[in-house]
Amino acid sequence: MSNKNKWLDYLLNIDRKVVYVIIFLSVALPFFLNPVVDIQPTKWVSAVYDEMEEAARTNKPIIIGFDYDPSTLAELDPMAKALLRHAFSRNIKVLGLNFIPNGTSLAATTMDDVAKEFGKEYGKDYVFFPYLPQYDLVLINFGDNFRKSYTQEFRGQPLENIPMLSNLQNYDDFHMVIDLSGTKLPTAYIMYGVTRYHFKFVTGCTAVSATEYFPYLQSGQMIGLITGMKGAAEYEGLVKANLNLPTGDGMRGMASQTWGHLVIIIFIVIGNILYYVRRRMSMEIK
Amino acid sequence: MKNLLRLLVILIVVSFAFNSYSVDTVVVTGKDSPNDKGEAIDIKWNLDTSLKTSATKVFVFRKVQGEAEYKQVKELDITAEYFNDKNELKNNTPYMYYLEFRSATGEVVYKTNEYGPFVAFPQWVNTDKIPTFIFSLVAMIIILIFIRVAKSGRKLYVRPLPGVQAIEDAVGRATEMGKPMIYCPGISVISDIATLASISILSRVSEIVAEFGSRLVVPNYDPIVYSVTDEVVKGAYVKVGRPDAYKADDVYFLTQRQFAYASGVSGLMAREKPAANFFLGWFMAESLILAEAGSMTGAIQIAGTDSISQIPFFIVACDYTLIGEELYAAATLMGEDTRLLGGLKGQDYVKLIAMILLIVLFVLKLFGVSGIDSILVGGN
Amino acid sequence: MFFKKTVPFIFTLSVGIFSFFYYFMPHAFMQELWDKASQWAIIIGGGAMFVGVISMVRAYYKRATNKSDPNRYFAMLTIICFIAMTVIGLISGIKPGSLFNDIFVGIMIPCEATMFSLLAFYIASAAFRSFRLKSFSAGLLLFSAIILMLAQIPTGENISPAIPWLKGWILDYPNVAAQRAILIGIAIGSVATALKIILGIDKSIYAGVGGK
Amino acid sequence: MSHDPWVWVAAFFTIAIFSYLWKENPLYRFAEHVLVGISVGYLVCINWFNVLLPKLVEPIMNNGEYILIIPGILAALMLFRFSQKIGWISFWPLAFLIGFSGYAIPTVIETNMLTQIQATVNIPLTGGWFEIASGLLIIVGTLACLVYFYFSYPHKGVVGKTAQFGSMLLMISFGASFGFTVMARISLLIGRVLFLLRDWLGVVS
Repeated sequence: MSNKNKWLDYLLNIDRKVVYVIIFLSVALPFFLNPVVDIQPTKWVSAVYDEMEEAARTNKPIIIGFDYDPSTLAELDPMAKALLRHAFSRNIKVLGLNFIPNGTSLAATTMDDVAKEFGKEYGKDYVFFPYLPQYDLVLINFGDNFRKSYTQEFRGQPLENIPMLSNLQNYDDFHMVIDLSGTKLPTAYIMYGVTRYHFKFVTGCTAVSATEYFPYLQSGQMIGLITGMKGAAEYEGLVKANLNLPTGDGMRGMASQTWGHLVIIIFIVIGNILYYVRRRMSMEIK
Repeated sequence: MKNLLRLLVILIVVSFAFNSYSVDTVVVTGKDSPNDKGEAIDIKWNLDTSLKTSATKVFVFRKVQGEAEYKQVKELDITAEYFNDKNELKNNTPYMYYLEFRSATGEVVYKTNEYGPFVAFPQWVNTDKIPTFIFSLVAMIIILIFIRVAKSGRKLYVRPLPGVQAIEDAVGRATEMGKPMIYCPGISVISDIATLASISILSRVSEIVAEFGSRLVVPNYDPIVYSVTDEVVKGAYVKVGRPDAYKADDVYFLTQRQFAYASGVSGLMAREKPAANFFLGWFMAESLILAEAGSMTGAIQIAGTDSISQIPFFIVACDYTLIGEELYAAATLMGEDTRLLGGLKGQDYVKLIAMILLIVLFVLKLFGVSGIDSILVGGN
Repeated sequence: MFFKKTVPFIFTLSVGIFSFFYYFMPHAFMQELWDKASQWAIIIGGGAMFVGVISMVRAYYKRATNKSDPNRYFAMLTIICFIAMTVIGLISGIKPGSLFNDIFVGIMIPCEATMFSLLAFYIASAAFRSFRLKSFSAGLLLFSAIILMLAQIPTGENISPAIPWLKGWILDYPNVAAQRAILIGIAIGSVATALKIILGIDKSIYAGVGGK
Repeated sequence: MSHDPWVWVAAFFTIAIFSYLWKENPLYRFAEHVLVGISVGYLVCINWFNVLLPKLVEPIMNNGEYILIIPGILAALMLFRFSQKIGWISFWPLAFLIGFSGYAIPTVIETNMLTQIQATVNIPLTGGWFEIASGLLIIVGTLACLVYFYFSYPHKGVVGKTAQFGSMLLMISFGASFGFTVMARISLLIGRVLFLLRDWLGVVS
């Protein structure tokens, strides 16, 4: 009786560091096994893919808001790369926006890297606008004419010298707007943009804030949602299946994602079983 | 009534500017685009299928009526059948338009006749936003009424909350066991409603603590919030008539960095072995560390936050959790902050109107009343 | 008294009323005034950021010069890094490929990304040691959470196609109802907050001034 | 094994922050203090090149828009927040910025209330019994959750039952965001482990 008790107590008050090692291994080991993992795309990710194909057909440019910083890089950068690869492979012109100061260099580097893969030229096929504060005012003015808020692009040239922007004025000239963020920015795009100008809007969000966007999907204010690293993996799967482009870090991390989730589920189940066994035993002693 | 009014306005606008007369395989129609500052004309045209295959681009040409020279204003893909002309367009001046359909090689496949004159003029009020205007006024008036009523000191009914009972039981249990309690007022600034609610609850909790002489430790994240909590706890001891029993170093400023605060409070819990922990206010990802450290010491844990992303963790790790606005309601029941009471009641009645609106519209829709599905947010 | 309280109140009230009616009135007159005001606001917003910079430098300078603080030298290190990064940025520019960008990639990304990845460890230890099925609500929550977690990994799809379908259904129906109610509640709350600030009922925005 | 010095610097800082898991130590404190200093310096430069230079300095210098000096002065006034005597002068620009929340009142009401109520009413109750039941669930569920957050009427009888049903829906929704949060946290760790194993050590493709 007593050593079972002692064993339970040891397990229930196990040192945190043991748990840390277990979760670290469950994430690190699968990288060595690199099992092939195929992902079924969900409804809202396929909707984004189809909308991008529609943009290719009407050959209108798209806007991508890179509103993430290093803290949510792991989930949103694979998404950004998958979307950019899809856009560039279909010759869709991309305008990059940014309202998170800590993410400016991240967005510029990501766009340049993917553009280099497809031989796309800055200023002709893609352009990146600088960071601006007061995003609510910038989003409102973007519906009238973005030249009211932006006088130069990120590298310092005035907007007149950018061939891609010559025919563009506001949201109507773009097929859709995609915002990648873990912050409140997507809600701001809806409040200050979609409500006033009714353009097609898609969000790529961190999994933490995914549930709060579903009312906007149901009401039609948003037409697609990519959720976290799994969403990125789904999109990479779609792009690979249809356009045979290489998959990125989203798919690469899915094996570790699987092990990581299973470990957490097992922890919750075992933790509760031990807790109730311990409580019933202490009830018997009393 | 509102729909009739809106139909009337649109009819006038359409009849005045809607004039396309010549017969043509491609008919171009134009009118001032409604509800805007003017300087915009909506151009529409219908495409027969033969054009769609032969041409790939549509070019829109425009000139002021009476001028000689046409100017190209827009280049569109063949799939487009609508164009909102907004660039450098002046109000109250008649414009003539014609379209050119060109193939991939650029040679003109088809050129339409001239259409117009179309005139753009500004509107003072966006008729689609009338429902929003009405609802905004109603909401603002109700909120202001209740702020004034609460300030005048009148007692307003707030339903009993099981959470308030849970807090008082936890304080009672800790006092019985003679063990300390830890109270975290959240990691936000003083102007945050969640922090104000937390301080209002703290004032009641510290009154009970002062009465029974148990010990309450309050580690703070924000220096200004610290100065307020210090004031509140000391005030409770004075109110109970035992000013000397107040231990100043139990209420202190710990740190203003998120994870340092979490590990600081975890260390405090490991050392003091409290019987009850309170996490009331605005929290971020560090809530996980606090709740876990607290549950390891076996203490009763009561949490309350309006930070939606942290509520799931508090629910599974704590004994009772006040969800979202329940934190404000508990604060009005436990403290005497009339601002919180006014805010809560005002928002409650606006919520009641939202519920009634939802029910009424749903019932009207069941009875098949037309126009319900765009009554609140205009035609678009 | 006039300059301290009344003038700011006039600013907030006038801009507040103007921007409220700008929402409903698209006329060119309102539009031009709005363009001017919003362009000024963006510039002031750029200035507002320096307030954060100064409060950080002051806090760390105070710690660096306080003899008794054990972390004195670390605080000095922060000030040095701040000055170095600012100077490098102003000289080398911020475009990809500049030294400024290399420091961002080499130091800021690993520090910030790793700081938040610690949460994976905390959630793992919390999952084992503190997530308990104490009430019916917590039980319902954990059931829904486990369905979600299983549905996110291929294992869930292999166990049975019902799991991904159930995840989709949970997200598109119960979750929409709950989040919509929360959305409406927060919307009313933010209307009340904005109203109190514009009408000057709530002055705590101006608390904490004067070098505290 | 990577030869890029910056990758080695990044690996050093990654390990330094991970060391916090063992216990708070000087290596972690070094990394944290460097991060604070660099990120604030980063903010200054981004703000200078992207905001102040193109929006304030160049318009005044090159095309002589001297009117912009006024917002420039107002922006500078913000810094007086720290002076003992005339700290209140910093209220003026702050008050100007705060005024724009006047636009937020109608926007929030249309975006997060009226459109949501309209979308709930517009739910098509057609198709099989399951679609109708699910549609009704959103309508009744939204009302139930609103009743749960309603504090001016005691939760007894029918109202109590509705609120209880609402709290069940809330728990299911919180469970969903709990499951998603687990994925988010693990993804962040995956990102760092992938950096260490692939970009730094090169033991993984």
